[in-house]
Amino acid sequence: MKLTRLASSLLLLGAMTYGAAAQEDPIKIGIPVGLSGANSVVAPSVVQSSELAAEEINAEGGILGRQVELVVADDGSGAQGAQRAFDSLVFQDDVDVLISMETSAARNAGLPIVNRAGKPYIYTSFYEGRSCSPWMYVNAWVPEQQVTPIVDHFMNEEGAKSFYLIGSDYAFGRGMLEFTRQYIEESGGEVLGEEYLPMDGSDWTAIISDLKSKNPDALITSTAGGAPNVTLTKQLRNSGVDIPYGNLAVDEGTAKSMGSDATGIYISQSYLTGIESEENKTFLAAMEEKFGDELKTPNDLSVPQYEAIYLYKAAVEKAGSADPQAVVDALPEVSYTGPRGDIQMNKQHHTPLTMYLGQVKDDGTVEVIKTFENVDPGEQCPNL
Amino acid sequence: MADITSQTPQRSLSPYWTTAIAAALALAVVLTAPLYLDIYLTNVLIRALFLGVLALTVDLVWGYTGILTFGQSAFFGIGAYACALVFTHWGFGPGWFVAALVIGILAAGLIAWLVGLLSFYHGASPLYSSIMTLALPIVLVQIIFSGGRFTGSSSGLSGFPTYYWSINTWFIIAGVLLVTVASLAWLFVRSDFGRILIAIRENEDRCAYLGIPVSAIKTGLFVVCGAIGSIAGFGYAAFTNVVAPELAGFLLGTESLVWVALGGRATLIGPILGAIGIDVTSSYLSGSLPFLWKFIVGVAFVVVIILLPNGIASLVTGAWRRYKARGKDETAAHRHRSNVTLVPAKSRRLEENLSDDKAPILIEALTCRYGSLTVLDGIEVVGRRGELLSIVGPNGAGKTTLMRCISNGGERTSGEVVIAGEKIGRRSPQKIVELGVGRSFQNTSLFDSLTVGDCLRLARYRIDGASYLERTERVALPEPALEILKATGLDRQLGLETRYLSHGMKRGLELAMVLATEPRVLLLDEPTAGLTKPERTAIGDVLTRLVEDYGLCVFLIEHDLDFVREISNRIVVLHQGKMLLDGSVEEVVSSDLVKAVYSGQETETPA
Amino acid sequence: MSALRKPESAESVLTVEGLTSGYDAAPVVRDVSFSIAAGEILVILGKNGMGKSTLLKTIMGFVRASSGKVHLAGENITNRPPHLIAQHSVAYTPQEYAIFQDLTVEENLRLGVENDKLLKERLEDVEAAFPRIVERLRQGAGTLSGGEQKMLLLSRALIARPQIMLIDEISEGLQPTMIARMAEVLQATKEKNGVAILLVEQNLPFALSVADRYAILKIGEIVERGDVAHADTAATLEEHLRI
Amino acid sequence: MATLFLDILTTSSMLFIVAAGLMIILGVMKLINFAHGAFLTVGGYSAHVVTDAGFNAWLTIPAAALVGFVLGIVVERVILRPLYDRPLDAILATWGLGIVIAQVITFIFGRGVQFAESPISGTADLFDISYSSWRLILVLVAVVLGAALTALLYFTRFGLNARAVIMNENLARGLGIDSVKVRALTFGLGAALACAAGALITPLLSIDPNMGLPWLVNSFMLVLVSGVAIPGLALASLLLGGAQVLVSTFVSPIIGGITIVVLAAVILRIKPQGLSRG
Repeated sequence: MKLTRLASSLLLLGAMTYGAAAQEDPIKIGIPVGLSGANSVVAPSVVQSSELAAEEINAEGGILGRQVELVVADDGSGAQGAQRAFDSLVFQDDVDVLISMETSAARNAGLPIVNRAGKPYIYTSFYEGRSCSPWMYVNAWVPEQQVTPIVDHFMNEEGAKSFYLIGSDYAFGRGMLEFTRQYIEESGGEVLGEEYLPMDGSDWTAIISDLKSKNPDALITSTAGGAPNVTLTKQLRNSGVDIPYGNLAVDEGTAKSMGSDATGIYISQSYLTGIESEENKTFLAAMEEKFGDELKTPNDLSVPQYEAIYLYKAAVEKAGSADPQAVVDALPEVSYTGPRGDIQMNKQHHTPLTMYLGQVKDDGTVEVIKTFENVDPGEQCPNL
Repeated sequence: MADITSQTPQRSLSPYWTTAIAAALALAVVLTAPLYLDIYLTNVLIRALFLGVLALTVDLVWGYTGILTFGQSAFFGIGAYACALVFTHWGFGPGWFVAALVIGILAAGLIAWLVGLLSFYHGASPLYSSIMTLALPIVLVQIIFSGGRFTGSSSGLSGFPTYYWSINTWFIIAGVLLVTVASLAWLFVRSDFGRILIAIRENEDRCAYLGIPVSAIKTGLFVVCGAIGSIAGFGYAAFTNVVAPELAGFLLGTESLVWVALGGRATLIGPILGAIGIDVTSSYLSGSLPFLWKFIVGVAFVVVIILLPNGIASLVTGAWRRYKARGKDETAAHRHRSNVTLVPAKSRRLEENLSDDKAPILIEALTCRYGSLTVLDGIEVVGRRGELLSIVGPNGAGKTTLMRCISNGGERTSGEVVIAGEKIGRRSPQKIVELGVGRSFQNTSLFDSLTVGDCLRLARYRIDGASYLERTERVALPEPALEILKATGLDRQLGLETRYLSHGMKRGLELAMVLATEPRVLLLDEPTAGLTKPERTAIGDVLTRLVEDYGLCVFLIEHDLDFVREISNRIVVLHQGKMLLDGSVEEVVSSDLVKAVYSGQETETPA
Repeated sequence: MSALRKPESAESVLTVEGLTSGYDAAPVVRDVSFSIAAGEILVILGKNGMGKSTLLKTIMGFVRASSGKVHLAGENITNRPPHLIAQHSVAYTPQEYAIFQDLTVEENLRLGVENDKLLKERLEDVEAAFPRIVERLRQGAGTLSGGEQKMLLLSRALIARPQIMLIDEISEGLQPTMIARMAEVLQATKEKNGVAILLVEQNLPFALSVADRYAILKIGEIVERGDVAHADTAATLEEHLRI
Repeated sequence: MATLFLDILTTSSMLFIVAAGLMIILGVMKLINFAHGAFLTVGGYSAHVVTDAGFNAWLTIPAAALVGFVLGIVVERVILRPLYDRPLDAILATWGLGIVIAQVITFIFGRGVQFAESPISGTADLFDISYSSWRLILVLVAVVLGAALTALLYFTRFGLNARAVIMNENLARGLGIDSVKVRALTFGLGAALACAAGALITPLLSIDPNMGLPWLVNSFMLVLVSGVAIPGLALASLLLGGAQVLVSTFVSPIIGGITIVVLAAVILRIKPQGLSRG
């Protein structure tokens, strides 16, 4: 059902853009994304925001007079699928640019193909950091940006001195907590425990018991999204853990569906639907109008995707053509003001961002507690 | 191909040539394909070709040998990670390239060997080896996940230096690898050794009793297939420039089973086509229909398992067979062209039998219990050279159990069996065959899809070994085995699959196979059951000759007491697990005690 | 066909006609015909391996008949699944693995009746035949002696109150006193309930003491048959069955 | 110490509950149901549907069992019956069935995580510590389940017939037991237990199309180690579940995650028949 609608809306979009741009070749934007697998939960929202961006750009005459055409491919949220998706986008569809939210495994699998083909690639998902390629830019957050607001808040406002860290045993989980531990210790705090469970693990019993016995002041978790996050949260609540709890993997939508279990959780994001800016309100209204009942709540993955398409537009216009090298050179030079504010990918291919610290309320909504302006991504790719 | 039938002119071509021609054609396709394929399809195909190699190894292990493996992907992953880890952390260049490949092969081989040691032992259930292959990828993936920056954890490793050869070059590399492995596998499964794999799949236990070291062969095969899988994984990683835990995972392992099952087990070509077909179709379809495609594959898999256990390929080969068989009777369709010639073997053991003065078999205080049930109790028998000893007794007396205890060291509870001066201890059946014990079985299920010639060659494995790549044409058999084959007319049916043999011929073949192992002690469990009178007489004559001319010691279980009386030198009567009597034919026949037991008037056994 | 065979009558419980069956391709039972009436005991005699047990298994549907027919109370039951044949009021006691060693005596008996209520009602049948069995209801069947196991076997058939019993070598391995008891029980059952009984035996004295008619099976075929009442049979039979 | 004890007890109970359905099927049918994980998932989604429709959260368990029973009867008829004499193929076919079920669930509910209301949440005080109430309830459920299964197998006619079929199918058939029906009912029961288990663990887990998969391999190992008997399964759950908790607590939760698999492989090498035999 959902799938056929998705497919038909894609077809429709294709037909529209094709009709309007008959005179000149359209600019093709490749979107490899996890329609199936772990990312398939958020992928539809990412596709939607991309569609909105393309529609808006085409309505205003396209990029340098050329229409924009989206080509979506499923990367299966993993390495093997990503190779297929990148191959098909790069070699079969000959896209001009790749803009995508993906898992780290999929990104790593796609990067060699991007490097080989020499195409600009904007990665729009937050990740564990330090992935570098001359062809790749990142407009989402890295640990340096997400973790600091939570830790600062816990230490300064909640008086937390000792922390406990729990994660899924994978690159993102470990990457995040590694930085978190380092930052806590630099700030004079203490880490009482740092434990991981395999990605598909669902029994957190021993870790929770250890946590309870060590009695820390605060807890920060960084699991894989979806199931591990939910099982951990449920089991924590079931065991009566009620210390300040920062969850690095939960987003607004999940928090809402988790119901009472999520209440009180702290989250740190570069985008929350509640941001009070004109750009955000216009964006939300446009999404609402375009998708109506089918709308997937915009989130911290779909909004960077939307902005990335505009950043690409700006870079092409600055470069004066869609030539890959020229565009890549222009990308850090341009900026775009979107729902998240001013975005410019000028820090070693990464982006300084405004971060919001929120807390989940009883009704599942997220209340913004604090705003941290222009948080620096730190040293991500010193060689670039 | 070459061996399916019949009287066509190519029959003079050796399998080498037909395989070489097929391989050359396939190579020609590989070399020219990049010219007319678009770059995307080429790309997709390169990966599919590497996966095709993986599917081939799964087919060898599962399709041919019958070991259901969930973990072949582990070896693929080991090869891939050997490539990525060496190039990322140690260095890159032609030397490192070879080193990484070798490391991958050795690591995969070593792990396959360890898993083989653990899972293939005599008496292991087929399920246990499957469990081991299931545990392997799970543990391996966990190790990769915990490897942190070293293994790249969940994100895997990418962007390591590798040879950025052109797509076409990589296509040719992958294609040549697949064609090479497939050709070798093609020759291998049709070789003498390949027949042994099929024999193991069809009747593992019987193989052990023919002296075939089943466990060692399985482990060896596992090691070789692991090494080949590792090469495929290495190529895959070197080409794609990325490795991720999923390459070693349980899901890829089950996926490869799906390819093989859909393509057709034990066909080699089927699994290759299955792997390439499904992988390429996924590349085209999964973008637009990711869930639907998986659903279709799942449904197709279930349907094929239930309705077409031999895969989609069986539709084609089935039609081909029917076409070939039109106008012929059923057995003719299954009669293979056979080049086998039987030649007499010089049998050292049989000669020894005539000179050796040790008792061929000595049974001391043998007791066998299952739980609280005592099946055999304190059996003492000496079998002498040139003696036919019949074991009689009512059903449930323990006759077959006695045979079992002699031919498998793991069966008895206590006591000892000594074969030609050597204690059997706890030896496995195949080791006891080496000592010179041959055993025939009550049921006649042989190796259904093997021909008579194959079966005979199989029985000679322990003595003559087996060629890995060709099918030898001469099978050397000891004189008495040849006699039986001639007497039963089997020597003219060497190309017929055994399931189409008559009951009498099966009995004859069974006996010939046991004799081919050159035993000094022959254990026969109702060799004449279900035979006609003339057939019984023929078997009786053969047995008499074996004893008189070749000095064998024969233990015979037989219900037909007329028959027993005619051919035995001595009779042992078992009753409720105990020896009631051990004496000459006259003594036993005239014994009131025995009469009483048979007519149910006496149960007290004499102390 | 033998002239001695009774003409088919209304009271014929089991009729077997031209039955051929076997394993692999080789027929073990070849063209066997006979019938048994209610209140009659027929014994099939023969040495081991002559196809006696296979004959019973074919009647019970365990071995497929390649040709011929089996009628039970007028209904064609050839090649029906065994449990349906058993539900036709047939009690079958095989020779080997005939009781459930790991179940209790009572459980073994329960399996002989359709529901547990019937067991209580009919336990007196067992009590009358083999009081020893009723004493040991709670005991594991595997702990019984060989003779007791045979008693249990027959008891299980008795409480089913069948119209026909198919009994495979019940006398095997039993002491003479026990065999005599078995014969009494079978006779009594036949007379009291009008059960038809098909025995398969190699114990000649026992067979002759209990049966009304006999048939001799040799390599799958019935080679001779007759009434036990004709006294001269004993000698001929001995000839066929001697060691 | 008390926490550790409760951790072991509750973890073992969970494993016992989850593996019971698989064991019943393997015991009676000699068949390994690789769709067991998918059945657990179906149970989880049944719970989601029930509470989503506004029914009482306690109803999730019987509802899931009912769904499982019907599903089991259909699957047995359509997929398994042709495969009784090909046990290894049955493993593959049920694995394929698992793939199909997961995809069907994805079609209907999407890939995302779903939620069901818990019958009970929060903690209870025991031995001076506060401990998850639902986990404590699972201990109770496991005990009741073990007793109920024992009663079913040992005190009912169905159980007697099923045991007769396990021990000697031909003899059972000769006594008029319809072994085909026994198998069908058994598979229905096994599937019902699996789905009910799926509903029982949802208060601690997320409901997603693959929720059952990680449990499949562990349950499979437990059942084999148990020697396919109820007391054996209880013992295996305690032993391996306990080992998992101990390793997770004192060594590392990651190694804890593969403890059951590795330990089971070792135990089965030494005692191929499992704990309750030989």
